Amino acid sequence: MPSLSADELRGIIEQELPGALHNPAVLCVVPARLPEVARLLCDILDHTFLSNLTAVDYPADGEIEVVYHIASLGGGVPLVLRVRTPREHASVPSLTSLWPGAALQEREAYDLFGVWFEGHPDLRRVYMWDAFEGFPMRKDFPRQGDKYFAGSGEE
Amino acid sequence: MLQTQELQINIGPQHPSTHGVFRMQVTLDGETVVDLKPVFGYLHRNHEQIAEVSTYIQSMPYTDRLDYFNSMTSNYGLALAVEQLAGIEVPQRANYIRALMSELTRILNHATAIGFILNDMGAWQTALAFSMREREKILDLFEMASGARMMCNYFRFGGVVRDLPPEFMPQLKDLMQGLPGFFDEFERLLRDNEILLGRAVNVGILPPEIAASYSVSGPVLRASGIAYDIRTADPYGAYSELDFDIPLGEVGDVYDRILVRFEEMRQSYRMINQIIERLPDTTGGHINPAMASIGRQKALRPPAGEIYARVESPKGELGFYLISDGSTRPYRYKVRAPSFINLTPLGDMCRGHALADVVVILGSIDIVMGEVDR
Amino acid sequence: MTPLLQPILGGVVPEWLVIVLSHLAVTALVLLGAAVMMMLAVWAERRIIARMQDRLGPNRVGPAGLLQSIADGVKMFVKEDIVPRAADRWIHILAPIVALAPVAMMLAVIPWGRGLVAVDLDVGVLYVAAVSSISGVGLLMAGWGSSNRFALLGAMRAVAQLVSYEIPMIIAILGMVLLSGGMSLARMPELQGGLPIVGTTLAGVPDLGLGWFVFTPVGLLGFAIFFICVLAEGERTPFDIPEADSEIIAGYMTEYSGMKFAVFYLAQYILNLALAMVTAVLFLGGWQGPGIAWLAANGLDIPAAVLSLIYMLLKVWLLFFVMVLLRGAFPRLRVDQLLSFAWKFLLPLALVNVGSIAIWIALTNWSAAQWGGVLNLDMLAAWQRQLLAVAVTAVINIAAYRWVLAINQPQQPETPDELIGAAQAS
Amino acid sequence: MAAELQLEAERHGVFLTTVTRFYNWGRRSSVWPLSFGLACCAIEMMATGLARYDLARFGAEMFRASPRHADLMIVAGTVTKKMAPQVVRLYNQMPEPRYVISMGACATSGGPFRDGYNVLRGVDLLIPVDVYIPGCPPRPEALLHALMTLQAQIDSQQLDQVRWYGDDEPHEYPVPTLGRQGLEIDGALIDPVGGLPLVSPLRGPQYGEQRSGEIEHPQQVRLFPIMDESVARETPFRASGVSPEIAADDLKRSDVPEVGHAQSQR
Repeated sequence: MPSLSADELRGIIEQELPGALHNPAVLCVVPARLPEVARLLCDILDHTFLSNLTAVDYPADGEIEVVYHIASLGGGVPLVLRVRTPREHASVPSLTSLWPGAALQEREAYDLFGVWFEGHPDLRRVYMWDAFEGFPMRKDFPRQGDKYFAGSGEE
Repeated sequence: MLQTQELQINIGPQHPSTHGVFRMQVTLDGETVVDLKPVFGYLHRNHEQIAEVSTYIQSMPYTDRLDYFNSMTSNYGLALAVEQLAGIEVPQRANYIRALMSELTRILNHATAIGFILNDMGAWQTALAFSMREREKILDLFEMASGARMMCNYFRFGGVVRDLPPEFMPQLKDLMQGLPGFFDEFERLLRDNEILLGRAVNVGILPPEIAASYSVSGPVLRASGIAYDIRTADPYGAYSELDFDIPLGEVGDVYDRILVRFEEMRQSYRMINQIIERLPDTTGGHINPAMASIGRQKALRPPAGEIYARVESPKGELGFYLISDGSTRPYRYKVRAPSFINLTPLGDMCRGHALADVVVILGSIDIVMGEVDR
Repeated sequence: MTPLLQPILGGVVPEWLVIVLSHLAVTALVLLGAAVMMMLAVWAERRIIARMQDRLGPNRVGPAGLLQSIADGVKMFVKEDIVPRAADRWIHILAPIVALAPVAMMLAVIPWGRGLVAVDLDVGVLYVAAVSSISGVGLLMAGWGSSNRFALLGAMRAVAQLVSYEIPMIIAILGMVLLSGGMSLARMPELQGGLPIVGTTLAGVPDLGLGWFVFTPVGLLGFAIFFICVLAEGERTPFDIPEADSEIIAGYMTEYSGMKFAVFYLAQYILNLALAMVTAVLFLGGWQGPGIAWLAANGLDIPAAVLSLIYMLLKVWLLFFVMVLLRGAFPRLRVDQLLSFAWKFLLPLALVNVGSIAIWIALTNWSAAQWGGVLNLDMLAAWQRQLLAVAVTAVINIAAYRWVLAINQPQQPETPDELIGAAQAS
Repeated sequence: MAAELQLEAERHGVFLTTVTRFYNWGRRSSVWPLSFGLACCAIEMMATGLARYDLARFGAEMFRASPRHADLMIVAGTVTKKMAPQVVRLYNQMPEPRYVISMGACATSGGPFRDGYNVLRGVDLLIPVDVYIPGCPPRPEALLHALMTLQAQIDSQQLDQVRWYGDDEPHEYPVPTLGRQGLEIDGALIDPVGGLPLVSPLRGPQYGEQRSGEIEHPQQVRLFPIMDESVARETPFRASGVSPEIAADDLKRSDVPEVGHAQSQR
């Protein structure tokens, strides 16, 4: 099956799962409906390959966005799904039951951004040690070094 | 009454077969693995955070250090992402040079990967020595083109930093003449070795549907029988014009992974021959003239937006996810590291096998810690 | 040595002292010889493997790097000696000694050349088999006493390996004992004179010293089994599982540093060389070779001894060279493969070989009366009987080999149907 | 060097000189490295051991997996904070005499990853280093040269002056633990994540001086600007107009004084 475009996907989701999209323009899904949408993609639309999972911190919005890139093994450009969750108590349903391959990537997002993945079997820190406090990839994590000063000094 | 007790051992972070500073917490019943938990982060050196406070071109040398065997393909990933984000055209000649470098990298990586697997099986470095010999020859070429052996930093947005020097082609042709002999020598080593067969066949089987659900990519996925290769699934650069096959495995065991890598080396050899043929007739320079000066590279300011660009690195699907806010620095910079994600099924693959198989299975995934931990 | 020292010291010191001195001298000579051989072996191994890997190997210390092993020894000697805090102190310290002592004891009964044997023990073969298995205790002590899990795993592997490979090894030796009719290692080479296959049975032909057991079908099979067991016993690739550095760091020696590590190292190489010597003596004729019988017959005992020593060392180094080549070329087996290879492959073959040897002896030695009238071979000449025995045992052994191969065929795994073959992609 | 050494040695008598020379000859001809690769440099380390460069010529190809058998630790690559305790523990496990080569920019100072939150700014903060190699990564020739430099250092050592027979050398270096905010020694924070290290670097043995192991200048810890809303950028989907101008002198480093920077105390 050839790869879908984002517009086609938007149409299909709105038709099959009305109300699942929080912000249709960028395919932003309501967190609670994420597993349904993912299952739809995986089972019906043949986008079975979770290529990438990451989080983006938007302190200006007070939100963290979790981004999923889901590809088809037949080829083509991967589709993008997003979920937004507040920075405080960030929590998103885990997709590990559908894609076991999400396990490590979700742990990474938890480690660096502090997004709690509900239903993950073993959500621990992956890069930093367990005793460590804080989420270093958030934009407000204290930073060190010349590079950071160079940037912030000019701004 | 006699009781048996399960033995917990830590393999790594300093261990000869973990290919760096990787650690596995293994629970053993006798010699059989009951449970295996990977522990990461011993080489977590904050590539993504550093990239978010650097300009786009400043991240290029850091990509060299992501996958330090394959700096060329890592460069390619970033270059491709930024070019797509900023809409930069790449001349045909540059595309061919890039494909040439990527395929040389693939030969280098696969040869050493197979060497390392044999090393993990206990072959006392001999196979590795053979592949490192070829690696040195390829590194000579890289050094000629880019000025550095390992950390080439050769790609620029819109092309490559400089054209191939005149003495490059003769030496490349020399190398290409020697390669078939090397392949045959290596193949004899792989096909007829009873002990290798005994150690590799039916070890660490990864069935195709499980491999796909684990998001495994690259030779590991193809060894499981799924023909998924970014070079054909989502072609980039010169790959749509090159003719090559995708070798597939049948069972998905360690031996298939070795053979798939081996066949990919031959396909890369085929591609390089095509590139040598066509390179003199390609149009355009080595870099897009609009991006030729380093000042342009530094001041590059892609329009606001996001991109997820993927290349087929020798380890698998290497993706770069960039978000630009219109400034000279990316707002978010994320690397989809193939070796990291390929490690997800490691525990499942090792369960029930002997301790000796764990290192072989790990070797067959072909990880590189710079990329796993970033 | 006593007769050699007697005329020199006879009048000066009492006789008991001469005997003690001569024993000490022999011990020193044997140990010195073994140590020098070990150092040469380490150097040779490093150089040969370097050659196999397109390298040069150690060449900075002394001519062609020959002193490399001495430098290693000096360094080891001055290294700090660590006993881990958690270790069982005395077991940890004693283990290297327990590992080295039996290995050194093995050297006592091995004939280095014609008349060059320290102790001509009547049960030399039995002694070697018995003593060589004591070192397993040392390894287990090392593994247990180190209080390190890798060391414990290594020791368990080592003992499992030693115990399983002792059995085919001893059965292979048993065959040779049957064939030679005695257990003296010193007498073994004397029986292997004459011509290949027919030995000394052919009248009128000069003794070429080539009647090695390895040229007979039973000897060949025994040699193969024994040499494989030697590799396992000496922990050489592909059986270096107890110290597989890519899996369990260094096995039982993981926690040893300095001199104690050097002692393990020394024990291992001396064991390898001693086992190579035993192999040479049992199967390759030991010090036998062309010319020795002629020299001895003409009363030139000392040239004969020197020549026989050269022959012996040549054979030992050839075997060691094969060991090094194997190490440079092969991956190692897994521990379960190793054990099943011993029990399913080597053991049946060894048992069949003992049967073959019994038939061999019956065909070559038994008179019609012993056969009980079933077979009468008395009218054949000795060499004819020998050839007949070769033919019969060759058939038996080849058949046994094929049978063992057949029962060891791995089951073909069923390939899942949905897996596709190589697909054209572009 | 050799003549000086000779003069120096003659004060100890000929016999001692010979012993020392023999001792040094043995140690320097048989430097067995620990097979311990951290990152990129480890690949070059391996390349040095194999064909074309062939570390074996110096008798140094026996890469031992167990620290108990090794003489030389080649810190080949970036030492992260998470890895630092293991590095010190491995060093502690090595028997004396032991040497350390800090291979590459990362091991020496943090290198290109110096600004990362999880990167140790040089392994000499925790263990003494004998030879530093610059480069990222150093070429194999550089590692060979480092080995030869180490051999020269060994040659110049006196049997009665080597550090490991004295009492001043701590046999065990304090192993840092991974705390809530960064590396700790005995509960005191020495290297916070997202901050600068607070200990002075160790010096090489030729200085005859040991690492203090104490926290220095705790009052001068530089406070770092928290990247708050003034730095946080607009989301790409609502980015309006052009972001601040930083393109012109992008690579120029600001001249923020390195106050209290431990590395500058060297």
